[in-house]
Amino acid sequence: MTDSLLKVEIAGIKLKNPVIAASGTFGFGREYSEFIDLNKLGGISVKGLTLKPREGNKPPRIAETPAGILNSIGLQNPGVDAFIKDELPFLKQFDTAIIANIAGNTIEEYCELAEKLSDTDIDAFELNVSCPNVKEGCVAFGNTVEGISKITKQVKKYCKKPLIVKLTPNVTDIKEIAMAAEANGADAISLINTILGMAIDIHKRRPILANNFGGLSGPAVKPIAVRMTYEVASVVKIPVIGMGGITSGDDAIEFFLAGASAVMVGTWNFVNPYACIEIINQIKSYLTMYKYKSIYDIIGKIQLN
Amino acid sequence: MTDSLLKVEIAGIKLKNPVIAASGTFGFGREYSEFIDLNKLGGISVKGLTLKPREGNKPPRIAETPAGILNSIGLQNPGVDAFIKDELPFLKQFDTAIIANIAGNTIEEYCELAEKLSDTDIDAFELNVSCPNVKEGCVAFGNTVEGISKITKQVKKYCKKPLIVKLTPNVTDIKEIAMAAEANGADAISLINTILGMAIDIHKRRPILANNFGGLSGPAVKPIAVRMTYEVASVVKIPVIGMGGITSGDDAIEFFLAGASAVMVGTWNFVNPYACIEIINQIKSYLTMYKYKSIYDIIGKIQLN
Amino acid sequence: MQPVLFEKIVHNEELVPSIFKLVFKSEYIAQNAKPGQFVNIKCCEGINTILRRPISICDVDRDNNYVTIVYQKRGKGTEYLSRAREGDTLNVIGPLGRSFEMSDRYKNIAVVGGGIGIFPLLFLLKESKTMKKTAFIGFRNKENYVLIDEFERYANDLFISTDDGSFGYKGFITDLFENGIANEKFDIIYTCGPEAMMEKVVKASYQAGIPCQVSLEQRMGCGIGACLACVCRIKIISESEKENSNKSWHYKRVCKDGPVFWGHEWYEWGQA
Amino acid sequence: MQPVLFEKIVHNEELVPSIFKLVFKSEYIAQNAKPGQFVNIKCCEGINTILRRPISICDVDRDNNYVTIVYQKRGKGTEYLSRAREGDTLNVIGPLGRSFEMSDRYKNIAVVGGGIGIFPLLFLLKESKTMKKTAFIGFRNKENYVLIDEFERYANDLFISTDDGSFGYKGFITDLFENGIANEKFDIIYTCGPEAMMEKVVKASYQAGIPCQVSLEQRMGCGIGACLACVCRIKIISESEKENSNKSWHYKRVCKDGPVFWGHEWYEWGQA
Ligand SMILES: Cc1cc2nc3c(=O)[nH]c(=O)nc-3n(C[C@H](O)[C@H](O)[C@H](O)COP(=O)(O)OP(=O)(O)OC[C@H]3O[C@@H](n4cnc5c(N)ncnc54)[C@H](O)[C@@H]3O)c2cc1C
Ligand SMILES: Cc1cc2nc3c(=O)[nH]c(=O)nc-3n(C[C@H](O)[C@H](O)[C@H](O)COP(=O)(O)OP(=O)(O)OC[C@H]3O[C@@H](n4cnc5c(N)ncnc54)[C@H](O)[C@@H]3O)c2cc1C
Ligand SMILES: Cc1cc2nc3c(=O)[nH]c(=O)nc-3n(C[C@H](O)[C@H](O)[C@H](O)COP(=O)(O)O)c2cc1C
Ligand SMILES: Cc1cc2nc3c(=O)[nH]c(=O)nc-3n(C[C@H](O)[C@H](O)[C@H](O)COP(=O)(O)O)c2cc1C
Ligand code: FES
Ligand code: FES
Repeated sequence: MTDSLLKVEIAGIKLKNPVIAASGTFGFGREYSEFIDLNKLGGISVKGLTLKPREGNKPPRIAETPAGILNSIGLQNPGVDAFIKDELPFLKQFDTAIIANIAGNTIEEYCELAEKLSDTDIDAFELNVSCPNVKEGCVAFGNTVEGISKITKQVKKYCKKPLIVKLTPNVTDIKEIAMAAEANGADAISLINTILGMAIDIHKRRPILANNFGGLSGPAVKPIAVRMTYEVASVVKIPVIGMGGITSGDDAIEFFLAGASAVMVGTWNFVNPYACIEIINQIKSYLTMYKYKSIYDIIGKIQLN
Repeated sequence: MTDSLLKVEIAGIKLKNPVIAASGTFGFGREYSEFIDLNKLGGISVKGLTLKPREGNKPPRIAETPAGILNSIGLQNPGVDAFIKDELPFLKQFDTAIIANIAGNTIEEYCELAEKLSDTDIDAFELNVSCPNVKEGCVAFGNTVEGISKITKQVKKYCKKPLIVKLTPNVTDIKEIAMAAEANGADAISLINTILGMAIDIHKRRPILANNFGGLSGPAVKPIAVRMTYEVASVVKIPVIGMGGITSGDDAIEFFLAGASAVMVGTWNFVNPYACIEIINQIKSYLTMYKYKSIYDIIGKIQLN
Repeated sequence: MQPVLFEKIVHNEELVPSIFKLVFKSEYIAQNAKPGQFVNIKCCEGINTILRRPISICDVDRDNNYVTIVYQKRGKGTEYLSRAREGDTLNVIGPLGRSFEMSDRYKNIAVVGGGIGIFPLLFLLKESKTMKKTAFIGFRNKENYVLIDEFERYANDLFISTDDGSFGYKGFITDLFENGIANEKFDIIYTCGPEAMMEKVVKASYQAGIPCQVSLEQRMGCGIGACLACVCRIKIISESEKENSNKSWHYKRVCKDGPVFWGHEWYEWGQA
Repeated sequence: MQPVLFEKIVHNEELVPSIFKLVFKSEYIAQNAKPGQFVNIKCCEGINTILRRPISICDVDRDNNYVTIVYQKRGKGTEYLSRAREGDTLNVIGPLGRSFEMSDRYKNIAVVGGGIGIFPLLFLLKESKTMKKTAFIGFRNKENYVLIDEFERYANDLFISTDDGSFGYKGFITDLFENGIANEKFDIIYTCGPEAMMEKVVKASYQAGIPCQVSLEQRMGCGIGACLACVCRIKIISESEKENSNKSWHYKRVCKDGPVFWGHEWYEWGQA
């Protein structure tokens, strides 16, 4: 049952609604399929994939902070081949867009990932150049204009599907990074990934996370994410997917008004497995209450003071 | 009644305890003197001072976000002359360190401020090169190595009191900014100032703040602030004053372990006017509980995993 | 020293949908409160909401040390407050702010209030010792109207309007007030409510040459005057100040310099 | 589909200082729970704490659909939970995780628990249909010890230790257990508690050639297997898996693959 009110198109991918489960918080959909009907989602961005299987970081990998969480999973995943063989067929049973979030240590690895996945049934790529939890590569590509330009340009060559570039918020000027991604072939931008943080156990006098540092997500980051979404949407022409701290339809509407064409929901899935579904319904209520005919009627429609 | 347990020295200034009221949240002390005994504070960093009086930004100037607030005061203040004439004599009645937080549109203005204040009774300067709420100058000096180097070097020439440089968190690499400040004469570093954010009224479809953007502070930012405090303390030799989201002695201890020699408390004063006093007592209890002889026993004593 | 108080809630009741009356026991506030002042309440413990919420003092019982506030459930803070129960503790600071100017000179007073603006005016009517008190109070509709009995008790003349005419006069309360001011020589007018309403009241009072006080609202940080979050534009009136400034107005703090200001100080009537 | 449940709290009581017993009514959980599984609770509404807290199921009453958990007040989440009152709603997901392996093959079973680790073992003892059940439970001191009557009811043999000797044996419960295992041929050992304790239990069982299951703890994100936050190292045992990997262990999720694991899978006994 699709509903034209909520339909959006991002870089040529038609979504039945603009709510996508954020990478790393939704696994490969299996676990949440026991709680909700995945057919109802606009899309699913899968756990970050690497060329080879990765064990990830030592536990503990998560800490709670005021209105947020720090995570340092470190890209544990079964590797792209296992994904294609074991996980993608499961996901493709559902009528929802599948976004392959990819991460590597070198540009070559990203390219190889793009090549391998291009001939599968995925709907789009999400270039994760912003994961703060791995030592090599990754975030290093994402926080300079040169880095993002080079990797976007190279990887784009291997992508037969739309390329979404996911930005890190750990930068001085996110606008220039976004423009560099756009200029080098990105079909869409998603943001924000997590913000680097630290939490200390004052009794053990050690960081809570075994990895010492972790990425902050959840409600705490929302005002930063909304600001960055606004900044990026106001300088690029390609669609922007906003995320960071979304817990409700009202939160999502802030991102649409700021210029996002779709949103991703991460941390709040942990708190409420129904989060995505409830958010879809709440967005619908808002649009209906104000008699809008389409989600496009609010995208970027913020009026500055 | 001083207590050697809590005594610290920052850039030659002796503080009876390491808890300082953060700039902009404590005015010039008058209002809070009706709630607490200012003699009990380690210090007070006064509202950001400019050469000429400033009216600041349009209201509304504050918005609540998850576990945080956005503010866009825009440096409303009576100007440095009025401060010296009307406010400093009041503050100097109390036995607590007085830190003059200064902000300008040009380096010359900063220098002039430093010159004027050098011959007064203030105990130190805090160079505010990180206020996200004013259009001109200010933050622009704070987010590049060149900017921070130049302003620190110039202003330092006019300072007859210790110079604390306050850093903005809105940068890709805070370590290089801190090292540049140190290399150019900063006697101490304080951090973090607020993080640029935005909150949208989804019914009016406008930003809540008249200024559209504001600076995020409060508990939400704590993990980011602790991380940056750790990063900076691990690369500079000068003392670091940590702040961002401190609401309790436990929060403060995180900053000490991360390497801060003192802390500042901002937003939480609004919630609890007794905040600074309670935090001082809680730090004392912690030190006593673990039989530490001095706050120095925990400064920077985090053990990484 | 001004205390941060932890007081016992005696009563918390929904008067009409989404309007609540909360009574708490507080010797300090009851003995010190003046009409027009407010209290600043931490609506929940922890960080679910952090800033305190300013609410006007609506009534005090000095014999029993009861303080009454009436508030509308709007966002997160007031929603939490609405769930407080008898016996719970209220974390509150007050009384705060500048009160209405009440003087024996004012023999014939009028209050003009709309919506949630009526609550501080009730306290003023009760405290005022004069014998001629007229109240103009406006509501959206019959379902919204509250504290009518109390207004009847403390006002000698009471005029009520509703936007939809479901009770009293149909239309704006300012219509009734403009009528009133034409027929009656008030010594002072006090007004609190929506800005558009207060603007009309200030204009009409000004034209009639009657002093007028307004009570303003603004989003607050500290609530005690330290953070400069809650400002509004106020005309520079004193000659000495005019000389020192090239501006016709400056920002004043609603929490400390207000919430009550003189109508003619309220720059351009409304905040542009 | 697995539901997110909003259930009524029937009882919440402090048994001994900082240890609480909470009973809630839940048909779904009562009918589906198996020993060793846990529930994941949102301890307060809003954002004061956000992540759910995992707590083992301690008892179920399938006739009345009551579920009992026993928890220690430690940090913010359990502090909120401790203030829940009868009639309040509990936002809970469960039962979750892999349960203890219970089979008719195991005629003579033993449980070894310490501190808050004893609660899931009580449920196991109650559910187990065998006639020979031995329980070893250790406490810090007399003030900590709880649910002794229940353990006496469901175990045929009960051994208790306290660190300070204020009740029962003075010393570690593993001393009593090592003694027990020397005299008695158990078919299986189940253990839950501090890692150091479990390590000793696993070693002793291993040496005695008795299979042993451990119940692990880890900080969790989702609690349902999606986020990979809660992992622990587990030995690679199957030959086919060994071939495909050059490592001797891999990370497994405590919330989904556990919390119960075989002792010999638990990499190097303890998490290095
Ligand atoms: C001096 C003064 C007296 C007041 N007296 C009353 C009264 O007697 N009865 C009553 O019902 N209301 C009164 N208000 C308005 C009341 O403060 C707001 O309705 C309340 O703060 C809303 O909080 P919330 O958490 O429900 O809403 P939210 O929208 O969730 O609040 C978010 C933030 O915005 C602030 N805010 C939102 N609306 C207002 C507003 N209108 N004015 C100031 N800050 C606001 C809140 O304080 C909070 O910081 C008064 C306001 C002021 C300034
Ligand atoms: C499978 C499982 C079963 C458990 N069963 C019980 C039980 O029956 N009774 C009982 O008292 N406790 C049990 N625990 C421990 C319980 O989950 C923690 O004590 C609780 O989460 C602490 O929350 P807090 O908010 O009080 O502490 P805080 O320290 O404020 O919690 C902060 C964060 O750390 C996590 N955390 C802190 N300590 C632990 C811990 N030991 N294990 C896992 N996460 C932790 C919290 O869940 C939260 O996300 C169990 C843990 C697990 C993993
Ligand atoms: C546990 C966890 C794991 C994550 N893993 C990934 C990942 O593999 N790839 C990625 O691009 N982002 C990852 N993220 C970031 C999220 O996709 C999202 O950008 C971020 O959490 C902000 O959204 P939120 O506040 O709604 O959680 C992860 C986040 C969390 C909390
Ligand atoms: C209302 C407000 C006004 C502020 N004004 C200033 C200022 O004038 N100068 C300055 O250096 N920092 C200013 N700050 C930043 C604080 O000093 C502090 O760096 C920041 O709020 C983080 O600390 P907190 O989370 O404890 O509030 C202001 C903060 C707030 C909330
Ligand atoms: S709210 Fe801080 S000055 Fe008024
Ligand atoms: S907590 Fe998410 S996988 Fe276990």
